[in-house]
Amino acid sequence: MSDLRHLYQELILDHSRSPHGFGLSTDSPHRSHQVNPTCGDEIALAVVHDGTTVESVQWEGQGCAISQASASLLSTLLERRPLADVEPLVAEFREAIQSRGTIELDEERFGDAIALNGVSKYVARVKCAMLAWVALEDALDS
Amino acid sequence: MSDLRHLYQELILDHSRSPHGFGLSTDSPHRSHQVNPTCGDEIALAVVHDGTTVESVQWEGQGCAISQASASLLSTLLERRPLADVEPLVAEFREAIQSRGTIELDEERFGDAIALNGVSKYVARVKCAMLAWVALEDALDS
Amino acid sequence: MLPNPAQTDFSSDELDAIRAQFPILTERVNGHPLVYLDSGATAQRPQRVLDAERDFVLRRNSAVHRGAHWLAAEATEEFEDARATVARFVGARPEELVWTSNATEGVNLVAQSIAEASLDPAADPRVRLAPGDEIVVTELEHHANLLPWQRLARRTGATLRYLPVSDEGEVEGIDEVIGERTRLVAFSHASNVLGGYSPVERIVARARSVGALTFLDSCQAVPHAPVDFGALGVDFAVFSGHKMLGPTGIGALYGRFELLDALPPYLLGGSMITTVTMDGAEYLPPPQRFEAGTQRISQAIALAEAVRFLDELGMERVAAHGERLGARLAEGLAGIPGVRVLGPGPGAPRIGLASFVLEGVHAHDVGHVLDERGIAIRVGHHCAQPLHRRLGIAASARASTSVYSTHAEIDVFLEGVAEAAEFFGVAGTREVLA
Amino acid sequence: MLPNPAQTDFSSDELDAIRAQFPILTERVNGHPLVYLDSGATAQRPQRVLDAERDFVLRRNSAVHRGAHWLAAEATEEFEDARATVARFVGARPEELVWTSNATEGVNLVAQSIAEASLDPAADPRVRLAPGDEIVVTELEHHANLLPWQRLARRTGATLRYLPVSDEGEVEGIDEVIGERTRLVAFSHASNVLGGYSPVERIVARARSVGALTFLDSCQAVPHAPVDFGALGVDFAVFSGHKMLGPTGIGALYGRFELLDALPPYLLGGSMITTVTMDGAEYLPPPQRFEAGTQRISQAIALAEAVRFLDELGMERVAAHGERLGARLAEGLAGIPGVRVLGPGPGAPRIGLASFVLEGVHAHDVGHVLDERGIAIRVGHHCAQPLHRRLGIAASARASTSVYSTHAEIDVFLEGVAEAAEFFGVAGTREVLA
Ligand SMILES: Cc1ncc(COP(=O)(O)O)c(C=O)c1O
Ligand SMILES: Cc1ncc(COP(=O)(O)O)c(C=O)c1O
Ligand code: FES
Ligand code: FES
Repeated sequence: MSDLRHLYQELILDHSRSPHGFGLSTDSPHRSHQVNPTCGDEIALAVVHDGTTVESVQWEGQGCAISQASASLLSTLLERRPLADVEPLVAEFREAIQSRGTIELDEERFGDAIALNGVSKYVARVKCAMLAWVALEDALDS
Repeated sequence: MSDLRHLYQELILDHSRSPHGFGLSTDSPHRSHQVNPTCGDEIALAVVHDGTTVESVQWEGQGCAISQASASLLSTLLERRPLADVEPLVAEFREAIQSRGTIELDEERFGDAIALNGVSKYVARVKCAMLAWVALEDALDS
Repeated sequence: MLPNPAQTDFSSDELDAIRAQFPILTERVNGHPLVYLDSGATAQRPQRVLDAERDFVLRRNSAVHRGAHWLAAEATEEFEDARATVARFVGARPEELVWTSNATEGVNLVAQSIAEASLDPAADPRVRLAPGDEIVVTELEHHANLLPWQRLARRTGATLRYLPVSDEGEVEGIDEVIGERTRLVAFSHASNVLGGYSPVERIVARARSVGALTFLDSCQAVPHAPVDFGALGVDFAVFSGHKMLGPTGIGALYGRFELLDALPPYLLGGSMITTVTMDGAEYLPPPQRFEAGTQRISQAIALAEAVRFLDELGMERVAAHGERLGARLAEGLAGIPGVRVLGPGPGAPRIGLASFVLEGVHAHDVGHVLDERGIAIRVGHHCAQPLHRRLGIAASARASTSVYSTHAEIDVFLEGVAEAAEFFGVAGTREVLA
Repeated sequence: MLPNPAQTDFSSDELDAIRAQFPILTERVNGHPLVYLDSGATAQRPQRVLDAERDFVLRRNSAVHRGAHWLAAEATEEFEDARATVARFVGARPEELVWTSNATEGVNLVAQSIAEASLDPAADPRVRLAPGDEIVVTELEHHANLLPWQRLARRTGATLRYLPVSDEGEVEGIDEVIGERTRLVAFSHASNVLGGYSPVERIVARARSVGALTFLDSCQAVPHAPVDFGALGVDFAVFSGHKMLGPTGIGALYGRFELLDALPPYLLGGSMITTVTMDGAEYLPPPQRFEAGTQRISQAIALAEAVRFLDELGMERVAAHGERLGARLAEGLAGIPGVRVLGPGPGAPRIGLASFVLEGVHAHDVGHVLDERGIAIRVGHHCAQPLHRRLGIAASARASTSVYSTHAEIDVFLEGVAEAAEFFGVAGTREVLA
């Protein structure tokens, strides 16, 4: 069970049950809708920012605990973060999650989101963890 | 070489080189055009009959020695034969040729055409030998 | 070949002998013995099926229907024998069985050919559709038996309608939806999500009474029960090799000969023509008309061996085995708090397959916990999104069996589900903190 | 992987080692050792390719891209690794390689998808055809690379034109026929009848200069020479597994990614969608968009092993071996009285394949005589009727080699042809007695 506990840490389960940033109330034009093709789960996400600083990341959707926790942790992580930080953070996140357990997220930069470290060992879960982050990238492009 | 000689008897080679009934001069409506799908070879065949007796079977086409000899032998065999004989003859011929060497053509009924007996051992040549006979069947149906 | 009237399940000795054909079943996953309960997605291939294919390839491999040499004649004969063997297994004549890559291609083949025929005023009216005509599917179809019909409707102007399913997954509305305008009814023989059978006789009877063609997706029935398309009276049917102990890369389309013969060709290329010019071509009769290019020859031979294996086991007994496993699955799951079992209720026949939802927990998370203990199940929408939407769920978890599955494996699986329920603390409701 | 710059043929020890991989080569036919010279139709499959497939099936077999469990993850990885291996072998990126059943399906896939796109005003203009547009093929095409384009022309109102071939089988008229209206040029990389190469660079350059797409039928090149589609600059290409020591039932379509991405889906079904409702669907990007239903998984893994085998032999050396065999074939045949060799004259490069006509004797009769001595060749039109008509013949006989073919086998074959000539008394003219 230790691998399982490592993946489904209390923090992950908590975030998935009581997600942060859940609910789309903004009319920010920076939004995206993404579907995970392997499971059909979806997310709708919007970024509120003033061009310099992210105010909030709001989202709605359904999916597995990993995808929900990841969206929630992303929302927590980016709140009031400089907009310029986002791109490198997404890149680092992607690299770590796709690393098959060889790269860990940096606690200084990712805070609680390092709870997602367990995902990178499970190829089948990478898309779950990435779903919100892909939506975030796409939202900022739009 | 004995199997080969059995298949390509002098009679077969002679008929293939100097085919009987070759050349379509009749305007008989009893005609058919058939293609052997495995090789693309073709035959056009017409039956001249008065409702009781076959006067002649005329044909044109190209193909292997077996197909040409078979058409030629068929033409020889049916000349001035009662029309009612044709259907059973075709049926017997088909049965023997498809028999994989287990059934021989009856010399009394088939005359020189028994030279085609060697074909039935070669699955790949059955269609060659049958081509004219299938055209004949079709021509009488039309 | 003869069905065993006793319809008894396999004895444990018999099961051991069966399992010995499948070395993969002795693999270990995360330190646990593999419990493979994903046979509905793809079944494992017995050694003897691999042996038959290998034997052919190493002794008789050759192009078929094209070669004049000895090897080609031998290969052609084995290839056509394979067709006859598989055809007999499903109550078809050999010339009524067209090889395809999988069931999906079989559905597309018929839909495309009907689309093509619909453009041709000279085509057989039975296989032509026009605006005003209706195609009927059910709400529980696999995407493979839905999307091609959607496209056919778009192309021809026909309307796609569907038979709704009840909360228990029963197909409803047969007499209401199938009517005078219905030209084709496409439906599943057994559902790959619910495990229950469709009312094939009733649908076929209704379709016939209005002059509509029937198309049966028999992917989940052919591997699990004796099937006779001729006796069922369907016009077309499809199934896949890899779900019935055969190889991937091969499946088959059954069609009543006169209907196949009324269809224009599908893929164009070698081995399906008589004459070709730079302007056009003439085509061979079925089944060759639909088999363009070099065929999946060794796979056909392997599939025939799979069919012989199933025949030796006896499809009646295979069905009995599956039904018993299915019942144990459904009952066991129903006994776990927080679990909702989809499909037929207790007592109703089901193949050895059951899908379920664990309240408040996503199917993928359930699957993950089981996977850690070596239990392989399928999670997601199982290529049946409309059915999931109908049942008000995004995803489900599915355990599915085959001839090599055991009651003991079902028990390990049920324990795993119970543990997953505990692990996630089932019925934890989401508090939304925006 | 590195090409051997010396381009030396295989030594006889190396050939022995290669042949040991193919037990079928020790078969006897009519008391003679089998001389298999029909590799252009289908090549034999080495033991290690069968072993790789077997190993996968018995250890890791599972559905791919759908399963969440360990086995599915392993199988998906091996399957995608296989794609990457085969893609690299032909100078493609993995996402540019779509699995098909065979080359024939690859041609049909592109032709159908263009037909579909042509109906949709919103589709990418590069993949839409309309009346006035021209599709160009050559007169030497295999039916697989002709009929689908004929149908595409019929469907879209485009005109099909062709590049004529000379008496020696050279493709001509490139600058005249390919012009401003040309939208697509489909042509063979190497001819399956003549054995010579098409002027790929010139055709691609001309097509580019007029803004036309290029589609390469590389069935007879990929098994025989180093091929790099990226470097050739073609837009699409197809090849078949069974002609390159891989299994039947699998082939591949290469397409430049942006063009594949511009094409609508081909077969519809599972594993190629993101969302499905009862009314429609959204599709995945390539290559998945074109891979509906359960894929030929173990066959992909086997094909990758065939590619590794070829890579280890070195494609430069494979090419050198084939060229030498081809030259010996062509020269030897030309030395037999009454024989007309088709295709490139002496000195011009050819793959290890030669077709010929024995004057006054039908190819099937020649083939029959050879078959009696265990020599397997192909006779007929080789799915290239228009080319045969162009050359004024109904059929030809073809000997074709692969990596396991030997010079000694060519000699046995040449003796056989000489004997057939004697047997039939060549140049016996037909006297017509009506
Ligand atoms: C040049 C060429 N194109 C296409 C094909 C068709 O290949 P397949 O039958 O594997 O689809 C062949 C082989 O028959 C060929 O030689
Ligand atoms: C009911 C049903 N129909 C169709 C299919 C599609 O089969 P395949 O992927 O082999 O084409 C499946 C399996 O995935 C199925 O279960
Ligand atoms: S299973 Fe769908 S996002 Fe994780
Ligand atoms: S080879 Fe064509 S008819 Fe015999």
